[in-house]
Parts: sequence; C-alpha cells; structure tokens
Amino acid sequence: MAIIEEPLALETGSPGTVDQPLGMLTRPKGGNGWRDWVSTVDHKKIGIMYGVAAMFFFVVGGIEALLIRVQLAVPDGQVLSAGLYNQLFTMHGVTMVFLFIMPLAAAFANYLIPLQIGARDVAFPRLNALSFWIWISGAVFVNSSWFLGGGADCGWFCYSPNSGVTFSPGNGVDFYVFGLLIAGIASMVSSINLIVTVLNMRAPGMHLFRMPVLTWMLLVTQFLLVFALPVITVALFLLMFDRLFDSQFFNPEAGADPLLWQNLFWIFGHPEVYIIILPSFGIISEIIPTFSRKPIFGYSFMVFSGIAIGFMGWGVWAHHMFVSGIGPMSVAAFSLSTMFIAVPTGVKILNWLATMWGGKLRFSTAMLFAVGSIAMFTIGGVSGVTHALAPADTQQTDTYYIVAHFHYVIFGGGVLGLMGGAYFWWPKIFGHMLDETWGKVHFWVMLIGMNLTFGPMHVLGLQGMSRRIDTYAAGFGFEAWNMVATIGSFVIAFAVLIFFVNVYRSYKAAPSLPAPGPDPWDARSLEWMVPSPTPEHNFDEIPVVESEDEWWHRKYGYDEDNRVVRIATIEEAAQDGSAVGVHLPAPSFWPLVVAVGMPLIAYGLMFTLWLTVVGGALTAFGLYSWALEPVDDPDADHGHGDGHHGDGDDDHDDGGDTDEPTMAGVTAGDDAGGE
Amino acid sequence: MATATVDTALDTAHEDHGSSTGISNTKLAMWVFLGSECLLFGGLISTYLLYKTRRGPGPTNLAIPTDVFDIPFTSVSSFVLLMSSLTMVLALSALTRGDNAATRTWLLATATLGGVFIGGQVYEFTTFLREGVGFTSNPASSAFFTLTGFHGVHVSMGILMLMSLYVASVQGNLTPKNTETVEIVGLYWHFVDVVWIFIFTVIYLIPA
Amino acid sequence: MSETVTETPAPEAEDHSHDHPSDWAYIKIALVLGVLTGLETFTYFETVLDWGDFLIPSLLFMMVIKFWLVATWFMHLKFDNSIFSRMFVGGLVLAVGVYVIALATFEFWER
Amino acid sequence: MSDPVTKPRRRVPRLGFVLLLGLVLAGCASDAELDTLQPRSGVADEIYDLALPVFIIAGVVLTLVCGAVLYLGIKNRVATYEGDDEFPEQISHNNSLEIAWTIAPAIVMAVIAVLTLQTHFSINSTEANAMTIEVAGETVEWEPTIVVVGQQWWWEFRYYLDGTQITADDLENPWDLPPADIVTSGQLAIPTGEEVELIVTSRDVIHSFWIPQLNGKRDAVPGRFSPWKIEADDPGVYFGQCTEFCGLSHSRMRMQTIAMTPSDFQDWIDMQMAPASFDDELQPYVDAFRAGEPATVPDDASAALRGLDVFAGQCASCHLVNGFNDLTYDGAETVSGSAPNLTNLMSNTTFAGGILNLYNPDGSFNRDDLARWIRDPAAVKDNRADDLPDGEMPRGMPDRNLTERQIDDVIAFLETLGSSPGDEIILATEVE
Ligand code: HEA
Ligand code: HEA
Ligand code: HEC
Ligand code: CUA
Ligand SMILES: [Cu+2]
Repeated sequence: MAIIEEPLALETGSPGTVDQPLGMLTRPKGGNGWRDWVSTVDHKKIGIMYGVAAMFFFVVGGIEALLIRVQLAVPDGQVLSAGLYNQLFTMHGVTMVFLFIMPLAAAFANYLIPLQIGARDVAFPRLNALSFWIWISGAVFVNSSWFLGGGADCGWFCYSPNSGVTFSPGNGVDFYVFGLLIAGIASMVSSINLIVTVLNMRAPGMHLFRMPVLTWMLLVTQFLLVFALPVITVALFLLMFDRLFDSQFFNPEAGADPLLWQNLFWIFGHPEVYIIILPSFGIISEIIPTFSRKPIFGYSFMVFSGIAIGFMGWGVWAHHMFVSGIGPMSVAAFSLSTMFIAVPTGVKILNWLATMWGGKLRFSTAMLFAVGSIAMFTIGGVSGVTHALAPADTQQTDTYYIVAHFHYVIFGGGVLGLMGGAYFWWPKIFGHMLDETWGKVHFWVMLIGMNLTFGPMHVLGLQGMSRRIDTYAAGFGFEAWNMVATIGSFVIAFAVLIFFVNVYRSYKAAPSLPAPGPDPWDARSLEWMVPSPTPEHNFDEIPVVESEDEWWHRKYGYDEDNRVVRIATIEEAAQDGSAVGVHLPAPSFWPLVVAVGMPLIAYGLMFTLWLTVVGGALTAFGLYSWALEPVDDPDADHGHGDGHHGDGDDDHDDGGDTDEPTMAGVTAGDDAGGE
Repeated sequence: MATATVDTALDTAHEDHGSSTGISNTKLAMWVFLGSECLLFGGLISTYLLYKTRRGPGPTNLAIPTDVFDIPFTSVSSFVLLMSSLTMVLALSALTRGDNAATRTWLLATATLGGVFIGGQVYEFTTFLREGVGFTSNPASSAFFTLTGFHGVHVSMGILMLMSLYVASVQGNLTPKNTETVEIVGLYWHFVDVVWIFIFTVIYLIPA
Repeated sequence: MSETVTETPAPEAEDHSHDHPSDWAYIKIALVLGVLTGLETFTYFETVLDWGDFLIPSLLFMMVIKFWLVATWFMHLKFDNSIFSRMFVGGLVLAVGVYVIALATFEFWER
Repeated sequence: MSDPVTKPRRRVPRLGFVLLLGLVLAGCASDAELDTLQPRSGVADEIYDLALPVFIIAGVVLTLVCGAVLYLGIKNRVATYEGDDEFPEQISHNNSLEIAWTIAPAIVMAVIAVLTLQTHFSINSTEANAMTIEVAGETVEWEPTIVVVGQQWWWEFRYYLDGTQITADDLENPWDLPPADIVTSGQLAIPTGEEVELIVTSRDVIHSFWIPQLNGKRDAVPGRFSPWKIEADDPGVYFGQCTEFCGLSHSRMRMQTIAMTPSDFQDWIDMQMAPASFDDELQPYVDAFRAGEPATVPDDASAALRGLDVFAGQCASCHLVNGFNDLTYDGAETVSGSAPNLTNLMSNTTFAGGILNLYNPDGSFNRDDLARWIRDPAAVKDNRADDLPDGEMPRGMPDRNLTERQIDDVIAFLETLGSSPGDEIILATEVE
C-alpha cells in the first residue's frame, strides 16, 4: 500500500491535493486538545497513554483481586457465586498480565527507548500509534464481556477441553480468545517496531554495548514478544476454530490431545513471565547506579545475563506441566533446565548488590522501590526454584504456594520495579516531581501490604489450599492466613490510593515548586540531557555518544588521582530544548480507525456476522486511507517544526512495504517545510 | 520530501544518522516479522504432525488427509509456487535495471503462478471434501486444513501485494527508486515459498 | 532471543547492489530447485526405486537444500547485511528447537 | 540541582521480613489434613525429604540477599548528595567475581539437580507387589491397581480384581472402560503397606488427583491414562482435593483415601462384592424391571418400593445400581457419560464429591443432607444441569423436581443400598 503512498507523497509538494484523501477526516493538526492525543504519533504521548490506560486496568484488575480476597476471607464465603468467582480470577489474571503489566512496561519502552538511544522517535511512528490503539480496543473488548454475558471463566491459561464450547458454552471464552488475539497483534506490531528502533535508530556512537541496560532489557523483551506471540496466536486460532467452526483440535473424544494446548500456551507463557520481569530488571539497573553514585557493576554480565534469561526462558515451559502426565523423561529434562535459570538471574541480583557495594546510597522513593523489588523478587525467585524440583512441584502445583511465588515475582519484582520507574522518570515525563514523603509512605505501605497478602499464601499452599477455588471448608487450617491475606490486599489497595493521591497532590503543588530541571537525580543516561518535560522533538541536536553512561560522562570526569570531578554543570551540559524547525512525523487518525474495526470483527463472529462486515470494512477503509495519506504533511503547523520522518508502513500482517527511508535523525532545519 | 531508493538511503545513512546499521528500517522489520512467522508456521506444522494419524472417535475409521493425498498433483503445484519465486527475483532484477515492461511481466507472472497455486489448493480442498475429509472430520483433517489454509491466506495476501505493485507500475509509479518495496514484497513471497518447501516434504512426502 | 546482535560493520560493506547475481544465476538456481522437486516427487513412486531407510533423510536433505537456496539467493541473505540472517535464522532455529522438543514431550519421535 | 530527597529518616526495614519469618514458622496447623508438610507415606516422605533441604537452601539464599540489601542499605546510606562532590570509587566490573557468582549458584543447582533426579525417578518407578486377596470365594493374586476417573465434579474408582493385571495399555477409551469388579465414588479404599498403582484419566475436562499426605498430584487428562501411585503406611483417612481447575464446582470436588489393613481391606472387598440383595418386597419389582415389564407400584407400598419406582423413573437413566438396571443402563445422560454408581451407596460416608456426610457423627444416617441434595443439587453444589438449552448435556446432577414424598421414598430406597462401614470410619471421614 505504501507503494501507492509513495508517489502521492511526492505530489504533496502541491499543497491541498491529497491532504484529505477521502474527505472524511481532516488531517489532524498539532495541538493540545483530545484530537491531538487520539491522532498523535509521538512516542512520548503514546507512552503516556499506555501508562494511563495500564493504571486504569490495574485498578480494574485490583478490584477483581479485592473481590477474590473478600470471598476468600472466611471459609464458605458467600459473597460471590462460584460462576462469578471463576470469571473474576480469570479476568484478574488476564487483566493484570495483558492489560496492566505488559502495557505499563510498553509505556516505559515507548517513552524511554528513543530517548535512551538518542533518537527522535521510534522507527515507525504511525505503526506505534496503531499498536496502542489496537491494544486498547482489545482491552476494552475483553472487558466489555462483563456487560455481554460475563467474562471468561476458564482461568488465564484457559486449559482445553474446559475452554471448549461443550464446557464453556457462553461467550466468555470467545472474549478471551479474540481479546488476546487483538492484543497480540498490537504487541507484535509494537515489538517489531521497537526492535527496529533499537537496532537502527541509535545516535552516532551509541553502540549496542553502550546502550543503557534498560534499553537492553527492553530489547530482549521485544524479541521474546516477537517470537512468543505467534505461538499463542496459533493456540488461540485453534481454540477459536474449535469453538466457532467445530474443528477437532481439542476434542479428546475425537482423539485430540488436550496437552497440545498446554504446550502451546506455555511455550508462550513462560517467555511471557520474563516479558513481565525484564523491563523491571532494566529499570532497577538504571535506578540503582544513579542512587549509588557508581556505574552499574558488570555491565556486560548484566546484558548477557538478560539475554541468557531470555534465551533459556524458551527451554523450560513444561515446568508448568510437571503433573500433566508428560513422560518422566520430559519432566526430568524440564526440571533441570528450569533450575539453571536461577544462574543468570542470580548474576543480576548479585551485580545490583555489587553496584550498591561501596556506593553512596541515597534512598529516594525510586531507590526504595528498586531495592525493595530486589528483595521481594528474590523471595519469589527462590520459591520458583523450589517448584523447579519436579517431585516437590507435584505437591506444590496448583496450590497457593504457586500463587505466592508468582505474585512475589510479578508484584514484588515487576510492579515494585515499575513503580520505582514511575517515581524516577516522573519529572522527565511530566515536568514535576512526585512528592517524596508521600512516595516513601506509598512504598512502605505497599511493601507491607504485599507481604501481608502474598506471604501467607506460601503457608496456605503448603498446607494444601488449592488455587482457583471459590471457597474452602473450615477445619483445614486455612482460616487465619486467608484473613491476613485479605487484610493485606486492602493494605495494597490503600497504598495504590496513596500513589494516586500523591500524583494528584504533586500535580497541584507543582507550579509553586521549583522546576526539577533536566536532571533532578544526577542520573546517567541520555534522556536526562533534555529538558523536563521532554520537548516534542526530544533532542535539539542528536548527541554523539562516546561512552556508556554518556550523560554522566558529560558531567563528570576524572582527575589525575582517578577521582571523580565535575567537569560541567547540568545546565551547561544539558540541551535547552529550543531547537526549531525539527521535522516530526505528522499525526494521523487512521491508526485509530484501523484499530476500532478489529473488535467489531470479533463481536461479529460472536454475535451477528454483519458486525464483522462493518468492522472489516472499517479496518480496510482505515488501512486504505492510511496508505493514501501522505506520510508528510507540508501544511500542518507543527509547533516546533514540521514533521518529516518516514513512517513505516501501514499493514502489520502482510509485512507491509514502504520505501520511505527513515530519517529520524534529521536535525533542525535541514529540509523544506520548516517554519 | 526525500523519497530515496535503497541505494541512496544506504549512502546517506551515516551522514544523517538515519539508521545506525546502514540498513533500511522496513526491510529489517520485514525480516524480524519473517523470523516470528517461523514460530507461527512451526506451531501449525507441529500440530499437524502430532495429529496426522488421529482419525477421530471409535472404530469408524474416518478418512484422514494422508489417505487422500494426491502427490503428483501437489508436486505440480509445489513446482508452480517454486517457479513463482524465480519470476519474483526476475521482476526485482528487471526493476533495478529500469526495465518497466519486464518488471510488469514478471510481477504478473508471479501473481499468476501464485494464483495457479491457490487454484490448485482450492481444487485439492474440494476433492478432499468429496472424499470425506472435511475440516471438522477429525483432528488430522482439522490440522491439515488449518495449516494449508493459513499458508493459502499468506499466498493470497502476497498476490494482493503483487497486484498492487503491478497496478502501481502500470500507473507509472513503480520506478527503480522503489526497488526496496518490491524487494520487501519479494521477501514475503519467498518466505511463503520456503514454508511450502517445508510443508511439501514434511506433510506430503514423508509417509505417515 | 536467540542471538546476540553485535555492532554491524560500517555501511561501506553494505553497498552490495552491484554484486547481485545475474538473471542467469537465478535461472540456474531455479533449475536446481526444479530438479530437486522432481527428485522428491520421484521418491513417491516407490516402485521405481526403493529408498529404504534413506527415504526420510534424503527427503529432509533435499528440503534443506531447497530452503537454503531460496533463502540465500532469492532472498539475498547471502549478500545482505548479516543482521537479516540473524533475525530470520534466530526465529527459524528457535522454532525448530522448541517444536522438536514439544513434539518430544508427546513421544512423537518414538513412533 | 534541586534535591528532592530532603527529609531522611531512620526506618525499620526489617518489619517485612520479621513478619514473613513468623508466617513460615507458624505453618503447621494441627488439623491440617491437606498439609503437604505432614507426609504419611513413603512416597510423600521422599518428596518431603527432597523439598526440605531445598527450602533451607532457598532460605539461606534469601537471607543472604535480603541481609546484604539491609546491610548495604544501612551502612552505605547517605541522606543527600547536596553539596557532596565526593564520589565513591567507580568500580565498574570484576570479572573473576562475576565468574565466581555465576559458577557458585550453578554448583548449588547441580547438587539440587542430582537429588531431584534421584527422587524423581524413584517416585516414578513401580514395583511388582502382588497381594493375595479373595474375590467371591476364590483366591487371586492382585497387583493393586485402581483406575481413577475424574469427571465434573466427582471421582470414580474402578477396581479390577480378577487377577489379570490391568494396565494403561488395556484401556483405550475412558468413556467405555471394561466392566470393573468394584466401582466406587469419592472415597478410594486401599490396603496399607502396599504400593497401589493408579491409572488416572478423565471423562470430560482435566482434573487433578491429589492426596497431599500420600503423594503429589497427577492430572486426569481425558484421553490419557497416566500412571501414578499411592501408598499409606498406616490405616487412616487422607483427604484430597481436585487441584486442576475443572469448571464451576472445582472447589467442591474433593475426595478421600481410606487406608485399611489388608484384612480390613479384604472385608471391604467382600462387602463391595456382595451380590445386590433386594428384600422380598423389592425383588419382584426388580425382576419385572429386568424383564423389561415395569411393574406398577401401589400407593400403599412400602416407602422403599415406592422409592425404587421413583428411582427407576427419575434416576436410573444416569445412576447404575448393579443387579437392578445394569441390563438397561447405557451410560449416564451427562456430558461425561457417567454418574456415581450407587450400588453400595451406604458404604460410603461422604457423597456429592466428598462435600457432604452421609452419616452424622453419632453414626446415624444423615437424611437431611441427602434430601437437600436430591431436592436441589445445584443449591448444594453449583452445576449446569437444569434448564439447559436444547442438546446441551447436563454437567452435574439435575434437579428432578421430586415432591417431598418422592424424596423421602427415594431416600428410603437408597438406604437399602449397601451397609454402613462402621463408626470409626464415619468419624474419621467426617467433612466440614
Ligand atoms: C515475573 C514473572 C515470573 C518470574 C520472573 C518467574 C521466575 C521463575 N519461575 Fe515462575 N511463574 C510465574 C511467573 C514468574 N516466574 C507465574 C505467573 C507462574 C504461574 C502461572 C500459572 O500457573 O498461572 C509461575 C509458575 C512457575 C512454575 C510452575 C509451578 C506450577 O504451576 O507447578 C515453576 C516451576 O518450575 C516456576 C519456576 C520459576 C523459576 C525457577 C524462576 C526463576 O527465573 C527464578 C530465578 C531467581 C532466583 C532463583 C532468585 C535470585 C537468584 C540468586 C540470588 C542466586 C542464587 C540462587 C540459588 C542458588 C537458588 N514458576
Ligand atoms: C501482573 C500480575 C498480577 C498482579 C499485579 C496481581 C495482583 C494481585 N493479585 Fe493476582 N493473579 C495474577 C496476576 C496478578 N495478580 C494471575 C496471573 C493469577 C492467576 C489467575 C488464574 O488462576 O487464572 C492471579 C491470581 C490471584 C489469586 C488466586 C485466585 C485463585 O486461584 O482462586 C489471588 C488470591 O488472592 C490474587 C490476589 C491478588 C491481589 C490481592 C493482588 C493485589 O496486588 C492487587 C492490588 C491492586 C489493587 C488492590 C487495586 C488498587 C486500587 C484501588 C482499589 C483504588 C480504589 C479505586 C479508585 C479510587 C477508583 N491473584
Ligand atoms: C442427568 C443425570 C442424573 C440424574 C437423572 C440423577 N443424578 Fe444423581 N448424580 C448425577 C451426577 C453427575 C452426580 C455427581 C454430582 C457431583 O458429585 O457433583 C450425582 C450424584 C448423586 C449422588 C451422590 C453420589 C456420590 O457417591 O457422590 C446421589 C446419592 C444421587 N446422585 C442420587 C440421585 C437420585 C436419587 C436421583 C433421582 C431422583 C438422581 N441422582 C438423578 C447425575 C444424575
Ligand atoms: Cu476437578 Cu478441579
Ligand atoms: Cu514458567
């Protein structure tokens, strides 16, 4: 389609002709209203939207969790029916994993990758917008199930044959299938985009081994996504065909093997858990050096262990199937491979400690979260190792001991780390700090809350409490710890509220406080050399990178005794964001239009086919108009300058084609159409 | 508005830092995408391999795809698809030379060969259906139709892309500057072909 | 994540547009591909020649050759930046590895 | 540069860990029948013995890491960087250290790996251990093997006693298993001191069979027959719970294993194998039914006979009672094609997936709960059995809309099926 785009794009030299290709939507102009947000292709705005949406779904998933906890507070809980409970824990898992923590990581990836590698935007800005809109339409789609007959009730891993029509006749599972397919397309597009960005858009001198560890971890994450998503896509398609078109993939009576689903799901699912944790590892690796006043210890080991984790993550999936009846040899092999994943992970933990060793630790909120995350992750990590022993896992699997494990790694390792990231980059993103006192209260309440909630689950699990049970009988010794866990979950909720209050208060207080400046933490990577909040064009001038921790080295040097001395103040070294005439990619409505069609297609397949036609038409129309829309928009007023930046292409799954060379690095005023 | 050919993009790459590796974003994206497609087709192929002899419930012995394979026929369509890869590279090569007429011919030839392949597949499917191997018959047949169907959809999308190229060429919009576009469509096309090379051997030729 | 992407060499090395194979080279490759396909099909008619235990290895061998020819020549992997090969081969090797293991858990290879 | 961290304060960072330690220490409640930390069999011991040292290693690693975090946090803490231009030594790496802490965990893991493999292969091996039992007056060598079948939401146990060892290879189709000598539901009876092989399968979705004190779990996967084993050192009742999510009433799918001395087990077999005996009043009705000429039952017949009639009309399409409807019975009209075999109902002490007691603690019959169950099963245990759309098979037991009198009658009939296992077992198996 871009083939058609290209010549038209050439014609745009004559203004007005193709500006409104089909006369339907006016080409969006730069501005600050809602139009600007829905049509933006700016990686920073997209990042912020990911973040906000993710936090919204955190509350949704959290409320689901609270309902679960309320039901389980006492034996024979009567708050929820079994059916509703099953929907709640399924939707809790799905929401938290696919609609909260992955997009929150995507928020950081979108916002920070271009900044950390010294680029103006991602490789394909419009595709980036497309990813976001597809993801959000998938997210809304999944949650619309609550109003259309109930959510999926098959658990987040939705094992067949329970997920088939015979056993799950409602539409819940269809929502799961289509929702994950849609969200999967989004992640797929975005991960390809980010991989290309990292590989191709780095500032001069930004060798791969000078990239910040965060960028590295995000890169590994994107590779995991790009290779793992097709696998669950296959699984979801097979399930969809079974449910909608009576195929026989998961029908045991026809000789199908339910373990096929399990294999496909976990081949995706295990890399998925590293997709969850690696961004957080990256964030921690940025925060700890900054607040230790030391470079990260063993940079190359950090990078390679991240790669190793990503790589080994592909060879362990069947540890989720130790009791499923795969043969003893398979179990033994996977048991061993799982154990050794502790090695690269341990390297990371120990390197963080070594970074702190001899450092000057300043416990800002971000640092507290980072350090807390290390400790909590380790708890989850070592309980993970105890599951890796297949015989021991036959006792542990599907009990609350597992629930404890994964909430410690996900909440303790993942969420705490991401929260730390929020405190750390908040000034960069919004131009004001979050209040530190409130932040610290937030941290401690959250830490206590999570230990109260998930700590007891270890005990419950070992005492034999099964997962995914909507009630339990009195007399097994489960009562006390369940009550504690429930109380703990409300403590977490309280902590989350503190965070929101902090966000609000800090926003209100910001005007009366001194501006944080480009680099409030005396940090190390490139994003801190641009003003806060980041100007639309990121860098006035693309920096030429000479070392790892480039920004820090622009501030500090060594004297003859090899002691660190300041060579420039932040103000001297930083850019002031005053560049004009920088070409930025032009905004577009079409990604949104394309995305909106997708859930309609799915609704149609579930309810009435004509909706599919409408959705398909809308998506096709969006794609077509997208192709016709010139990449560049010579007329638009782009504030700082006008956009000129090859957008990649339009169509995610035919692999697309464009001929636009990407010119993200085009610096101020080197092309026509500027101000 | 700089719309450069591959070559100029490469030449300018380091001057304007457009790309740190000196390679095109889109092409890189395409290759990453193809890498991930390996896992997609791998999943479908493994599913089929796992199920290829599962005939369904009871002693009824429903027919499975391997019972009704027509190897000579499929060989011919495999050959057709394989040759479409040749015409595809010839199209690209013609475009690089600036030979528009030849480009068009080869593009059309590629799309036509692709079309013949799809036609063959439709024929194969209908024969199978007639012989009692339907999508819903048993795990083996479900897996077979899904795998080859996915492949067929890929081929069809390739044909769409080729036809768009052809139309662009007819309109005079396909010039040597666009070699990269054609190259990328070509990559996709060849990928679909190598997948079929795999399928032909592993699914059709290796006996059950 | 199966490969470490290291810094790629300077773009001079990338200016490969001149050493693209000639049309004739492509045609020769296609001929080889055609012949191999013919050979493959030939195996089907067992009566002509009994391949015995060599059947599957030789089929796989021919498949790999065909695959390799198309990927390196038609898809230019041979001439292009090695980063492309890494992306593709990464996915390919990962896919083969993972699915071979997955099938092994079904005791597929024992049959 | 503005420094946002202005108010450093002493914290009590230990709080979290103190709490956690407390939690773990308090782990063992006394009445915890599902407790995995109270193994009661050789296999469970082996697992426990493997897990325990690893728990300790995990604890040590944890303490070291958290200890280091605390230590560094306290020792290296500074309040602010404001006005502090002194940087610590900028050590960026130390390869030998890195290699050391790559190798150290690898060695630890290697040790654990060896232990794991030993245990793993040990608990997955079986021994030949034929025991002598008497079946219908004949002595047979029986290698204890029991086929365990999960379905929504109860367990069926099938005993093949005729001496020919049944293996997974003899079994093809969980919906059409060879007729067994004994079929029970919810409660698995085993002899003590014997390694009992289980062949675990399912008729609908995936379940998981788990008696924590005797062994880990094994999934019941439809279409697969997975080997597993179980053994008990001492006579007793061991509780279990289905642990693979299996739909609506997964939480109410429980089971028990009742281990008895070999002689008690022999008695149990005899009790189960005793030919169905209907009293003089029921027998003619049964005969007529079996002859295919159902008799009509007068209103003033005994409750049990009227109950039998209700049963024939309302229940026999799903439930099998050997000696009564086994000629006409053709699999239950449920998704799984199966409902509990009621031939020896009264010899069970729990029912409905192990969630209700068939007897009161004093040994008397628990009529109330059984009536509650028959009156409206879904009220006791969520299911999908009532008001189904056309063509959908019930999952679980439907509400047959019986009148109170019919319920009383049918219970009177059910009471004739099998005999009570005795007070001791009743007390030990008591649920809730
Ligand atoms: C962020 C996500 C995340 C992460 C990082 C991990 C990390 C690990 N996980 Fe976890 N896991 C989940 C999320 C995660 N997991 C989820 C969501 C589930 C449940 C899914 C479901 O069923 O719903 C699960 C389930 C799960 C199971 C299946 C349990 C079951 O259902 O029976 C197993 C089994 O082996 C396992 C193991 C591990 C291991 C060995 C690691 C390792 O990577 C941990 C390594 C880290 C350390 C070990 C700590 C640091 C190391 C050192 C300090 C070095 C020294 C250490 C030693 C020598 C021990 N996990
Ligand atoms: C990212 C992943 C993630 C996160 C963050 C969480 C967070 C939490 N989870 Fe999580 N959980 C999963 C992933 C996650 N979970 C998964 C994958 C499963 C398995 C599902 C399955 O089995 O299929 C699971 C299952 C699971 C279970 C087991 C259910 C079962 O097996 O029956 C439980 C039980 O307690 C639980 C509890 C919690 C709690 C209390 C939190 C808390 O941390 C939640 C904290 C958040 C809040 C409390 C929201 C706070 C906000 C407010 C309330 C503010 C008020 C609102 C306004 C002002 C508008 N979870
Ligand atoms: C459509 C099939 C069906 C019919 C008809 C039916 N049942 Fe059931 N019955 C079941 C199923 C399935 C269960 C197991 C339910 C569970 O435990 O979740 C069950 C369980 C029981 C149990 C408990 C058995 C045990 O060992 O756990 C009793 C007693 C029982 N039914 C009695 C009756 C009576 C009396 C009637 C007739 C009035 C009847 N059933 C009719 C399917 C049926
Ligand atoms: Cu059966 Cu859970
Ligand atoms: Cu895992």
